[in-house]
Amino acid sequence: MANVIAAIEALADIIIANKEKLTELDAAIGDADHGINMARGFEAVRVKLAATTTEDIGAVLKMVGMTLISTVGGASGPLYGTAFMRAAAIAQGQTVINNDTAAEMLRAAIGGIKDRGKAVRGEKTMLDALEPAYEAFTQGMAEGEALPECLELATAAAAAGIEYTKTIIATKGRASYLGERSIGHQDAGATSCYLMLSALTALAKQHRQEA
Amino acid sequence: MANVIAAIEALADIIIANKEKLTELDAAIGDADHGINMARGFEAVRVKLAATTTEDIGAVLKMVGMTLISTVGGASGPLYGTAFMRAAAIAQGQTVINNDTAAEMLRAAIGGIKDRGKAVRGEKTMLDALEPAYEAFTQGMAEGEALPECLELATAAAAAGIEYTKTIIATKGRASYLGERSIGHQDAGATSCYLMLSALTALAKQHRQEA
Amino acid sequence: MKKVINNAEQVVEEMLQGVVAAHPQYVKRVAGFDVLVRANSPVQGKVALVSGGGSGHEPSHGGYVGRGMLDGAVAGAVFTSPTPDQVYEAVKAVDGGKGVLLVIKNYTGDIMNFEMAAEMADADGIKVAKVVVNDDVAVENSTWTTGRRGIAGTVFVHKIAGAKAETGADLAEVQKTAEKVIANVRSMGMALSPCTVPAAGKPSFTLAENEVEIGMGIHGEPGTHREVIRTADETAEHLLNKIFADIALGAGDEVAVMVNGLGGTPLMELYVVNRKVAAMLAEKNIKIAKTYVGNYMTSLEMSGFSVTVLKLDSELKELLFAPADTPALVQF
Amino acid sequence: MKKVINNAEQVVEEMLQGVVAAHPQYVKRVAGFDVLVRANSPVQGKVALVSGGGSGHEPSHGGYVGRGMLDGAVAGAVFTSPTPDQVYEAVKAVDGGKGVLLVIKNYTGDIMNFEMAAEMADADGIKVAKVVVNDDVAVENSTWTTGRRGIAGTVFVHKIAGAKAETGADLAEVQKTAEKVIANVRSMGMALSPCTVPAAGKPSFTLAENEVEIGMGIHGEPGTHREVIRTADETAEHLLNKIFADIALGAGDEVAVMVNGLGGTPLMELYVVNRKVAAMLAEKNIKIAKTYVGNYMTSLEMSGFSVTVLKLDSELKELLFAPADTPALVQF
Ligand SMILES: Nc1ncnc2c1ncn2[C@@H]1O[C@H](COP(=O)(O)OP(=O)(O)O)[C@@H](O)[C@H]1O
Ligand SMILES: Nc1ncnc2c1ncn2[C@@H]1O[C@H](COP(=O)(O)OP(=O)(O)O)[C@@H](O)[C@H]1O
Ligand SMILES: [Mg+2]
Ligand SMILES: [Mg+2]
Ligand SMILES: [Mg+2]
Ligand SMILES: [Mg+2]
Repeated sequence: MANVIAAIEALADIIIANKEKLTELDAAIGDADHGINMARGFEAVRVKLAATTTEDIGAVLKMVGMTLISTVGGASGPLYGTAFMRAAAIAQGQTVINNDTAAEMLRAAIGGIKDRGKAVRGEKTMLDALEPAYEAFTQGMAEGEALPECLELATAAAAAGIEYTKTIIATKGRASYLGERSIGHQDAGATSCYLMLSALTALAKQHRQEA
Repeated sequence: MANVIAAIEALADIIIANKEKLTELDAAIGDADHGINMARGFEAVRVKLAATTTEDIGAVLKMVGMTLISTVGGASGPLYGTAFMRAAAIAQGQTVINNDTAAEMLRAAIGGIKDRGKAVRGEKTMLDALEPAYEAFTQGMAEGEALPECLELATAAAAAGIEYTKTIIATKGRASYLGERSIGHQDAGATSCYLMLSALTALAKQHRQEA
Repeated sequence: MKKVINNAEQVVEEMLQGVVAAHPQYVKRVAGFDVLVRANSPVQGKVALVSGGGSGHEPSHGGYVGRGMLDGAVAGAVFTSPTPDQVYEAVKAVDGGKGVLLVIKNYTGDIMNFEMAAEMADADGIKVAKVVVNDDVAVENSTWTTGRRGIAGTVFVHKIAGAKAETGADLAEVQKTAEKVIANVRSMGMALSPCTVPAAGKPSFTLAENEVEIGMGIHGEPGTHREVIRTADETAEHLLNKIFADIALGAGDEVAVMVNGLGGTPLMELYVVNRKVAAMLAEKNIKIAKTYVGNYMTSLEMSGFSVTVLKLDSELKELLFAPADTPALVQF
Repeated sequence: MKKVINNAEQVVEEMLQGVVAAHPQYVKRVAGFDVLVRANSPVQGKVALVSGGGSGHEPSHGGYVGRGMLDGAVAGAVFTSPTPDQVYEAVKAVDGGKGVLLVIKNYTGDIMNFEMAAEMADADGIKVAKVVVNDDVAVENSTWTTGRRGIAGTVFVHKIAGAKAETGADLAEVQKTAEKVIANVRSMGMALSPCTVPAAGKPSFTLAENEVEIGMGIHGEPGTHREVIRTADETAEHLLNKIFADIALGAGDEVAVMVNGLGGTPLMELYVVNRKVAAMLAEKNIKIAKTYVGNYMTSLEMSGFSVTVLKLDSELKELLFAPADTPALVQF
């Protein structure tokens, strides 16, 4: 995988590029700010990244988590912030990451989101993208796939997850106020999860080609 | 001329029928209420009229003036109210009116408007309809015309007067705030004057035909 | 037209009922009239203040009836001056023997109707004095116009003349203080969007998506010009500079400021404006004694704001800081 | 989007500067943070109250910082819960040794961010307690949702818990009083038109010319349903009946009422609504101890209103009537 700085840059790029789209998704069943919130956070991350020299993946992810916590706000700030902090703890002191560590980081991130948000899968949240992604990732590993392929499988599962969010009622987050009326709409937070996974996949593939 | 009750009814009819038009004229350079104000006043006049039995023209006009004063508000309430009160004073105790009395009533009404509003002709107000109307009326009298013809001449002069208001800057009333921007717009109050004169003319002609 | 009303013809009546239901500790209705007076009216031994005008400017003027401000407020139809008989009833209901000051905004209709009321009260032997507020610098104050309009600065007249009346001053003194406020207060506004008079059913003007009206009156009267919307700072600067051009203000002077919302403007935006107003005054070393930010003199749901600056002397300042206890303005 | 702003990204910052410029007698800024605290913070020997949330609800919450209400208010981005570090700074700035009560509106984001702040303050040894306001009866309060939203009823929590804190009560007592308010307060709103978050640049939803949203949230969250606009009385009746269905209220009970404008609604219309609310309560022989009508918890320029009813006991009533002195709510 490319270095962690490039990875975070890729996350920032895709989130900022999709600011409007994410906000529109949130507008339909939330309060029209998810893209704005996330873009604000990743703009701040970009600024910090410019001054980051360490190759310690854990240190960089911790910086990302803390920056998101202190700039995003809303529901997604604490959730993504906690997710990055938990992943950071796993990667502490490391400069390269293998499949196993990547899977563990994803699991820890999901655990952070669940601790903080008290949601489970099927409530129309980020978890509906992340949990299937994690399962697909580990399934790929079990089948002996390399990191780019595992990420690709995870991204595809997240894509299916966001489709799935259209079919269910929200019972967590702001969309839960809508009850049945939330059906038919895609969850914004699940979508930002999917976008980040797809950016990582693209980066991993490109990195292998270049290598 | 038809009896005074019928005359006042005719005034009420034409004002209420033109409520929107007068309001629109006022919207362009005023505050969009002249038609509403005048219609409210003449609705109240109508109610009072239903209970009026006297044929004393002065008494009826006094009732009209007082009703307008207490229901119209704005600039037009005191102006029209005072006009009717002054005309009433001239007609007090009379049940029919000749040309001379009619002219005197019109003159008194105009005097009332000037006393109350401190305007002169050429300031883009009701006076730009009423003063030419008065002059045409007396001119018609001088030429030996009967009441319907005199009224017709007065109405034509008022019609020319409202055209004239389009060409001048308002220096009285709410439209004066606009300065040059008031040019091109027709004065609402002059228009209601014109409408009342035209209703009286129609009534006078109809009355003669019937007679 | 989408409005929370029952009936366009009944809206003033129902509003007044709603005000009395909400604030019985402050106001009562003069039965049969569109007049609100203090719950304890008439207050003996004090000059009484009566103001009013068309409705649609809430909380003006009924919201300022109470200790330290008005004694009575007369509500006309929406944007239409009240009739003389209504004003006359207000005067009768509040007179506590020391006379009544009429605070009139400078509109032809208001002046004529209040004058007729004053004549009626005079005939009853009630002492009546009048002041005419004309703070809107958007309108040229020449002998060729009816003069400047009265807008949000009127609230400062209510506050300060009201406080003066509470001191037990006589009618001439209260009038003199009110006139001093009028001589020293200037305002100017702008609108982003029109409002709709309920009985008219449609907006009295339209503005393009990027257009604003500078110098807008509080009844939807057009202002000095239209322009493409600029930043809050540029707009505030334009308005304040018009005010500075009209009244001598310099280093060491002390002022009160009002950033007034026209009804549909978020408070957030009014504070953004106040930031610039405060900065411009600071730049000139003009001291701000007190600032009011909020909806004080509105135009129904119109979006936009006005800025008012009142130049203070020691008397005006002391009276401005005096307590007030009314539905819309309370200060210790 | 037509707004009186300079820059959508700077609007909260500039608003806060404008608030401090307007009300230095009431509030000061915690340098570097979007936090307003009382000018004399920290007040020793008194439990401190901190609230906050996304901006765009002005005067909530900064307008309620002052004697008898809040000690600190944290302003998030527009409609976005503030971050934990901001809340944490507020807590540190106001703690006078008797602990800090966080008044949180029940939104996932607010709860998580305030909780993280509480954890940070805990680690510093500051006593922190929390209450979560969930007065909006438009939302079903089932275990299958995140529960009801906090809306305008929050202002009653600020008022009453704030007054309790002024009595010198300890943190547990203030928390208990706040919880009693929360247990007894219910609200529901409706919207005639949407609002536009400055950074988003366009309205988050649209309503047809004759359509309204019933049960609207204060961030533009959809409500229970849309319908063709009805009369003010019918709409008020619908909202109030939803409240009656949720809380036992009967003859002899005493309540406080708030008819709250969402930002773009003329005060005139709020009073028309209050007329009906008062009449319905009178019909049930429920006594109204105090009524608030105005913009207390807004949604930028959204047009619409909410109705809040708070059931009082003698403690709540006494505290409700206690004095308050803040930029947005003053009472003797
Ligand atoms: N309890 C929760 N657990 C997990 N994810 C959640 C939870 N609540 C909300 N979310 C996610 O957060 C997203 C909304 O984020 P955002 O719009 O930034 O915050 P807010 O709802 O405070 O405006 C939702 O689309 C959903 O995916
Ligand atoms: N000083 C005045 N003298 C004569 N007529 C006047 C004067 N001021 C206004 N008017 C007339 O009154 C009309 C406006 O009436 P109206 O709209 O009912 O009152 P307002 O201007 O108070 O809203 C104007 O069109 C004009 O003809
Ligand atoms: Mg959101
Ligand atoms: Mg008019
Ligand atoms: Mg008018
Ligand atoms: Mg949000």
